[in-house]
Amino acid sequence: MEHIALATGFLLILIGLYGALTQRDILRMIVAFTIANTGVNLVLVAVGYIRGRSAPIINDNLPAAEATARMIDPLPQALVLTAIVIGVGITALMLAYAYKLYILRGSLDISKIKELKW
Amino acid sequence: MDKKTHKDPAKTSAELPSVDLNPPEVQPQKPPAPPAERTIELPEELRKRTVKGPGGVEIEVEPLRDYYCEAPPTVMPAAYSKIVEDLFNWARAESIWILGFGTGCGAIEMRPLMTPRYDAYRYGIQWRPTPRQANLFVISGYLSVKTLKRAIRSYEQMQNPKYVVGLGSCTINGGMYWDSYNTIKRLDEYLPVDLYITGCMPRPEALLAGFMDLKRMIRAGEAEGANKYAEYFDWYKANQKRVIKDWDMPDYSW
Amino acid sequence: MVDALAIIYLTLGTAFLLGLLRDEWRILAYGITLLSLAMVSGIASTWVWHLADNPAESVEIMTAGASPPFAINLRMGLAEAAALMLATLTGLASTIFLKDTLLRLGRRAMAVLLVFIMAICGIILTRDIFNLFVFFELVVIATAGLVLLSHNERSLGAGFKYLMASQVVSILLLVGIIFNYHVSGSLNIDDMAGMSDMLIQTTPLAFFLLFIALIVELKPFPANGWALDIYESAHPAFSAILSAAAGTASLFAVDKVLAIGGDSWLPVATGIGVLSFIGANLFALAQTSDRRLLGYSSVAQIGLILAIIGQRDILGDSYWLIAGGVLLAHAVGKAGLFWLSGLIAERELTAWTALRDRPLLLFAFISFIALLIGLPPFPGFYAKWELIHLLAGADRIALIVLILFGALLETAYLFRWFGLILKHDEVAEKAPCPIQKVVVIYSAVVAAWSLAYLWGELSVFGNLMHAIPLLFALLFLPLEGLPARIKNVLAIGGLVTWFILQYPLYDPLQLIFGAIILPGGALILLASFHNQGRRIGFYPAALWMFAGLSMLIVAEDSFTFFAAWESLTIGSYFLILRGKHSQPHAQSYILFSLGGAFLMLLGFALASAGNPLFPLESLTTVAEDVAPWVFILLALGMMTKTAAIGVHIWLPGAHAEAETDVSPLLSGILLKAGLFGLFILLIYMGRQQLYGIDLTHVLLWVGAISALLGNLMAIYQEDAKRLLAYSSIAQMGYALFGLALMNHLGWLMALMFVVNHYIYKSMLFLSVGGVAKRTGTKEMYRMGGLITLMPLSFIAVLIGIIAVSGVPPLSGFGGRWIFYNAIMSAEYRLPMVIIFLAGPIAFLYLFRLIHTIFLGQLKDEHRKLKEAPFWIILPQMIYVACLMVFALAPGLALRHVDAYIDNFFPRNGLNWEGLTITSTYGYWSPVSIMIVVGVIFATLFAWLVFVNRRAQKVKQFNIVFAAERPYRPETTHFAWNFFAPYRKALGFMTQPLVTRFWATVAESLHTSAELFRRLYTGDGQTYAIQLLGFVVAVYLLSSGVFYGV
Amino acid sequence: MIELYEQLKQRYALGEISVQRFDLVFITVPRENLASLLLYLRDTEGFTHLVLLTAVDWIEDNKFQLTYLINNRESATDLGLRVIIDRDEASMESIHDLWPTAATYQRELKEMFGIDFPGSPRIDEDFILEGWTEIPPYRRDFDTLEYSRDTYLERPGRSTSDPAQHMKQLFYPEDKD
Amino acid sequence: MGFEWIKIPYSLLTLFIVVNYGLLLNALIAKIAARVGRRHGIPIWQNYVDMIKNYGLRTSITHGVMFYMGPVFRLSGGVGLLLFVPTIYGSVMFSNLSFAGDLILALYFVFFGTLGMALGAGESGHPYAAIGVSRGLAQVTAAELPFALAVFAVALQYETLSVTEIVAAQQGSYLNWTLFTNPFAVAAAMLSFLGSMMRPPFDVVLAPQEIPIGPPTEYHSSYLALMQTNRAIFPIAKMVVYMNLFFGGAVSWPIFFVKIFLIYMVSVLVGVVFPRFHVEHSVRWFLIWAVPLGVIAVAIV
Repeated sequence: MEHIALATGFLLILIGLYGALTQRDILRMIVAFTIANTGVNLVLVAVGYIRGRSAPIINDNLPAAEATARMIDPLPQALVLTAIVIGVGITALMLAYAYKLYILRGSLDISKIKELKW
Repeated sequence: MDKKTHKDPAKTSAELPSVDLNPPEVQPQKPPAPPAERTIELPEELRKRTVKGPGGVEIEVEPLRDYYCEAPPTVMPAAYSKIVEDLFNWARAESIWILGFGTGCGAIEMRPLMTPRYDAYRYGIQWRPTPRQANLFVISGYLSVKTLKRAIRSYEQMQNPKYVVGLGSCTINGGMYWDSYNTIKRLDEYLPVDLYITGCMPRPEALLAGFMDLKRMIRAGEAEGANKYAEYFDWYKANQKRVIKDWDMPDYSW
Repeated sequence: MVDALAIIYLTLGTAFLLGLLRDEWRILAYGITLLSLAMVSGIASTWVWHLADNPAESVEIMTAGASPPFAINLRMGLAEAAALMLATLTGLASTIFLKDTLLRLGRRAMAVLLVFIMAICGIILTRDIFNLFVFFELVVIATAGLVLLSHNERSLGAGFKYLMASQVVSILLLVGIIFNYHVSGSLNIDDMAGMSDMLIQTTPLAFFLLFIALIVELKPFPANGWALDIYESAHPAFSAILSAAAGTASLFAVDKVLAIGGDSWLPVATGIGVLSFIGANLFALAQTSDRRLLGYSSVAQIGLILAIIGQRDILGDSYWLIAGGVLLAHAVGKAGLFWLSGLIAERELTAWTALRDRPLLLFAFISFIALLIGLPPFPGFYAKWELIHLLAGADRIALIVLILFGALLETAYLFRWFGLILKHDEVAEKAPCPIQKVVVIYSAVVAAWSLAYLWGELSVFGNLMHAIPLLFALLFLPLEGLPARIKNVLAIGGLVTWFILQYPLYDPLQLIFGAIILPGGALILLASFHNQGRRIGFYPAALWMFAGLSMLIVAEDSFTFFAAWESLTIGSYFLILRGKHSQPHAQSYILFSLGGAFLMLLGFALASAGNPLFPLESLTTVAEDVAPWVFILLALGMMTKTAAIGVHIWLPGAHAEAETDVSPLLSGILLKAGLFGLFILLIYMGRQQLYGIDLTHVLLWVGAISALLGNLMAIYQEDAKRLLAYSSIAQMGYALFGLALMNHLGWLMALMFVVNHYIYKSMLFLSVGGVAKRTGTKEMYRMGGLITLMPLSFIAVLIGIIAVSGVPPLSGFGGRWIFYNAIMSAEYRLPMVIIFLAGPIAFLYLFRLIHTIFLGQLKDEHRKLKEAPFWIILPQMIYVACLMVFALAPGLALRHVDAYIDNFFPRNGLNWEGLTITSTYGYWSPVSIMIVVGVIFATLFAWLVFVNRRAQKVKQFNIVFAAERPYRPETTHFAWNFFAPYRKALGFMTQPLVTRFWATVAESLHTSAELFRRLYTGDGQTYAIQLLGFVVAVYLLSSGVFYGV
Repeated sequence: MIELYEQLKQRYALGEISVQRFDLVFITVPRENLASLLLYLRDTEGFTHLVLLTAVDWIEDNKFQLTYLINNRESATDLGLRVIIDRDEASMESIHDLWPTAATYQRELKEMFGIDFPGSPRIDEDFILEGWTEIPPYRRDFDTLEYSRDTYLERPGRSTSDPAQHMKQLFYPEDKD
Repeated sequence: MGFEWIKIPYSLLTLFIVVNYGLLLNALIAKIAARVGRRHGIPIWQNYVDMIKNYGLRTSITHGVMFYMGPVFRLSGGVGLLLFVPTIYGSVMFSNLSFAGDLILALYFVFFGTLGMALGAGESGHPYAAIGVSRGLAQVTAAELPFALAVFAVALQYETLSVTEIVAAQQGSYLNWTLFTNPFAVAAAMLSFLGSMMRPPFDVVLAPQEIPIGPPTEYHSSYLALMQTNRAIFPIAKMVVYMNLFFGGAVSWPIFFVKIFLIYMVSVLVGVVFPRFHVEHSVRWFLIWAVPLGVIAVAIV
């Protein structure tokens, strides 16, 4: 059951990569990359899931004492937080690049940016 | 076969009327040469030119002065003692080296000399290709002005003592070309001649007879043409330049 | 000691502090950035200083009060400290370099730069893989930001491609991390390393993803199109940091992570590393843009270090010395070159001619190139030496060959680049030198030379910087300002005093070579007095060569021998390069010499079976199966130096195009280095068998054929110096033949040739050089008739050709006499036929040399020539005296050498009593022959002169020219195609087969580079696809490692 | 040959014909169409061989006459084309392009007669005479005997005698008939 | 090798005998060649006369100091070659200045004369002289190889580098001449002998018709006299070496005269019959025919 999340995560990654590598338009590529990122984040979280345990929020119905027995592994979720933030940073940077390239080149076609080669 | 050739119908040169071979002491006044239609100037490669050497230095090149030695010939005295001079004269007589330069129609007569029938080797006579090593210069027949220029150059490149033999009447007084516009008439005006061999062109036997006389003259020490050339050098040179109008070589080409 | 974390929070803190400043206070912001970077690099240096004393204890830094599985920990060992110091110092230097750009762009750029440096330090320190991921992402973001520093719009495209590639990498990395965590339960590298074999059994794929992500960060060869675009378009200062600091950090990360994977993954790393090293170097051959070439070069160097990391299992404790040496050399060299490219306006390699009249910057360029290639005394040299030896110990020959081939490619394009700078015809205008940029470059040079000194200290072979000859050569660098004549006096003094100092230590063999190299070299240097001006670059190069030569002959162990060999090669390369059209020939010279040197390196490595410290004497006790291969490799290496046939094509060009006083140095002295090497080889290794063929017989054939073909080719040369160069090939062939006879007299003949060849070849080269200086041309048919104008040169050439041709009275005949006695007792006779033919042929070109230059017709433009300059004539006259003395009393030089050879070949030596020399077959007294011939000659000459005392002195046209007048001197001087009939008869033997062979080899490399570099199409998506393809390919290829283990 | 002459007459303006032998005919041709006639004869009529090119000096009527003798190998017939050109400032078009050997003839004519053939190869070089300063020697107004007497020095006392008389007097001195 | 002063008059005596024999021999050979052409031929003493005449010529020119070197090098080469090799075996008087290592000296002394002649011809500035020298050198080097191989084979066979010992080894019957013990070496040597004697098959160097007598074009009077003395000595000296090495040396002067005459006749007979080779033909001819013989000689010794 818990493999569904993992599988969808991987599926999203593959879709993202496929989209990034086939679309000519830069914005579409950025969207594809964000899909891949969300896929990765989903995988991160899915890995930490243990069947039959609750979310790692210590409150009244999950006291600290038996927390380690009843909650899922909290660490991947912590990692996901930083991963998401970094994903946002990079996507913002890519959008800025797309904007600048559009001003400079007037087109968003990736195959037009080929002056640096060999 | 005895050395003396059989009686030859043509008189031997000795009985010819004695012809004065030596240049007169006093130089007769020559009629001035006719005015020339066009003047001949030096060929391009002999003109004075300035050349840029390596490092940009300017070099003044005057070919006739820089490429050629301009010293006039000097009279070479005989060896100090008579015995030595006789020995050398004997050797010079016994080994006469002819310069291989056929100037006229007589050259064809000189070739059989080296063939079995006449075999001049017996008398120590042989051909030398370069004037440096030759002693005898045979002017065989008519001498046009063009060939005279080359003959002078070859003669001057031979070493003292050297002898000149003229064949046929063309070298004596122009022969049948007496009225030709480009053949000289009298050889001894231009080169000191030791011996004339008559015959319009003397056959090899006559040549051999002539050479025997030449040997006798050399042994007697009378064949001093080279010294005579050196002594009267200006006289000879004046005559030559009178006839050769495009003179483009040093006076004496060593 | 300040806590290592200070480095992180200081830089991060200042980055945020800058945010608070007002935008106009840019100078203040720049000051603060510089201050923080200075403090950080200070901390790193104190750590290095502290850990250097007691390297054992590396410090663990806990964060958040908990031990690793629950918190991130960082480690500060000596390696980390060194890497940190490198990163921070490069950052500081680049920021200084970027002063105007940063002031233009304001404080945000400074903040990004600080974050970039902090991230790099983070990667080095952290032991937690997720933390590693975070720092990598920070590097990505900072790079994408800093790429835009350069005002080149193409950097936009490059930046975007970089971001795309880093997206793919971050996906791989994250998935890898999480699955590794899932299995091992911890994010800490040390914990995971603890359970590495369990990890590999269960989920090898997880580790693979982690590993391959980090590998791609290193920009490995097939998948690094995006990286090269960054290098090409980014600001050079930024590229410097990227290549030096970021490269180091990624390599560090890979090294840490590999601990998890265990030793089974090392071959994969080596494989990728070597592939990158060779592939990138090959592509660099076809590059014309300088920064793209530097990009390829840095990718290649990082690949090499990756390969070294991959070999750390066998490198043992000297791993850090080797990896560190190559890494630091790469970092400083690459950073220096990037900063230098910051000064050049255009991007083509030819634009670098702007450096030509900036000697200091040129010296910087040379130091960086030497640093990259690993020439002595730089750290790369020690590292490469140890690496090759340890690899040979572990019997990984294929890897050695690949590494050496890659290194040769690297020398090819780097030295071609240097040759372009010095010799390209149109010169770009002088490079501008803003003070802050130049200061940075000179600091890199200082760093380079201090690294050289440091690695000298660390290496077990003794520090090359302590060698007095090398120091003497370096002393001339600061003295470049002095006029050439003073430096010449200093050089000659140095050589002679060094010879006097070394004299007692020499054994007879070394004495012969020492006498030729040191006093002989001083004698040739006399000719250098004729140049005015300062002759920048001549004296350091010349004395570096002499240092190499003098160290070569006293070398005890293989390391000093090899170090001396490479330094004399370098010195002579710079000497050859001074000639006007000598660039292509200098290039082929350095390639052949370094190729030969690498073969020798391989030979020594095989011989020593892995132990870097290898005394030459133990060459005799090399293992049986490997001995013939060692012999071949060493012999080949040395024969490249004596230009035996097959590897001779560099010599004619190099000797002909060199300067007047450099040609004798090369031909007279440098060729003897190869001969000395062969002497040592044959002394220790003696006869070797390989598949039943006696290798000394092969040497016999090679010697004989080079003698014959050298002479034959010399006949048809129109250029005087080329003629002498080919003649040197032939004479060296003779000496090699004598050596390979392997009997007493053969060696004596070879030694006599060494002395003879030095004397007459230097004399001939000097006189021809003097004539060429006066007439302005080296073409023989343009000269003629110079005997009256240059009598002294004529006498020198006359004595020279009599000596070379072996005609009785002079010493050449001595050589032939010993040669005859030698072959009497030799048992293998067939090559002698070729030597007999080669003997008289030498006579032809010698006469051609003297006739076409001195006799015959004098040309118009040479009528006012003066004699050659005094300083060129003086050495020649000394040589004439030496030849006479050596002809009369060969015993002086050869007597005790003869005794010395006795202990190798006891029988049939020569004995020397008084003036006669007797061998088993006959005796020969040079003095009596000289007297008899002299008396006959003198009487005849006197008699002829007396008889012709009244001879008429005539001039040049008084010749019997068939009663005609010669046209012009040029048309009457017979010199062009002098031996036309001989060419008709034996011309077919001089087909340039060898030249064509080497040309095709070079051509094929260039065309393959030209063809395959089309791989980088420039399209970002193709790069991403290539990256993924690379990942899949590595996965498939390394599957053997997965399931094989 | 006559029918050839008739045939040529229609095509070219020809002068009068003089038949010397059945196989040797001379035709006077105006100067302008000489070249075309020669070309026609050479290429179509088979007169492939230029035997000689010579000149005759008609000093009386101040004319030079150039004779081009060409030969037809198959029919073994010779045809001479005569061209009359003015004597002073004599010059004629060069035919070295038809027959290269003509250049040598033309050089000789230039040196010996002073007839100029502009464009002919090496026309101004000395051909036989070197350093010749007089008027071209073959011209009839040049007196060779008088020139040779002036230039070349003679040996005094030269007497010419009829060879027959001389030999008779030599061998049979006695009979003085 | 103590230097006895008595050797000098002895060697001068040998020199005198050889010079006279040379002049007469050359004249005799010329007479024989003439008789082949049914000519009477030059008188026997003609060479003397020519020499005296050339010596007696009054003028001479000089192109420079090297011009003198030509004939002087040439003659001292010829005299040296003669004096360093023993002429008569067994007699102290006529063993000249020979010493144990003189075989190699003989091999290389040939070049001494050639080098000098080349330098003198070069100084004369004449293009034909230079062409002659280039032809001569090309031909001599090709001819030198078989001779060197033959000499090496002989040296190997008798294990010595001294000519006297080689001659000693060949005494006794004529069967133990090198001719019979190592025929290949002799064959190779004789072929190279043809090459070095400037006789018709290989006389393109002095070809009178093509380039007037090649190198000595500019030489005359006393220079030529020196060269003529050399033309008398040098062939004899070369043939002395051949005789000693291959034909058992000479025990007395009559044997010496006969053997030298016969060796000389070899090149004369070949010369009279064959037309002249170009230089490349002769170089190829030597390498194809003479060198294999030499190689076999070295191989089988």
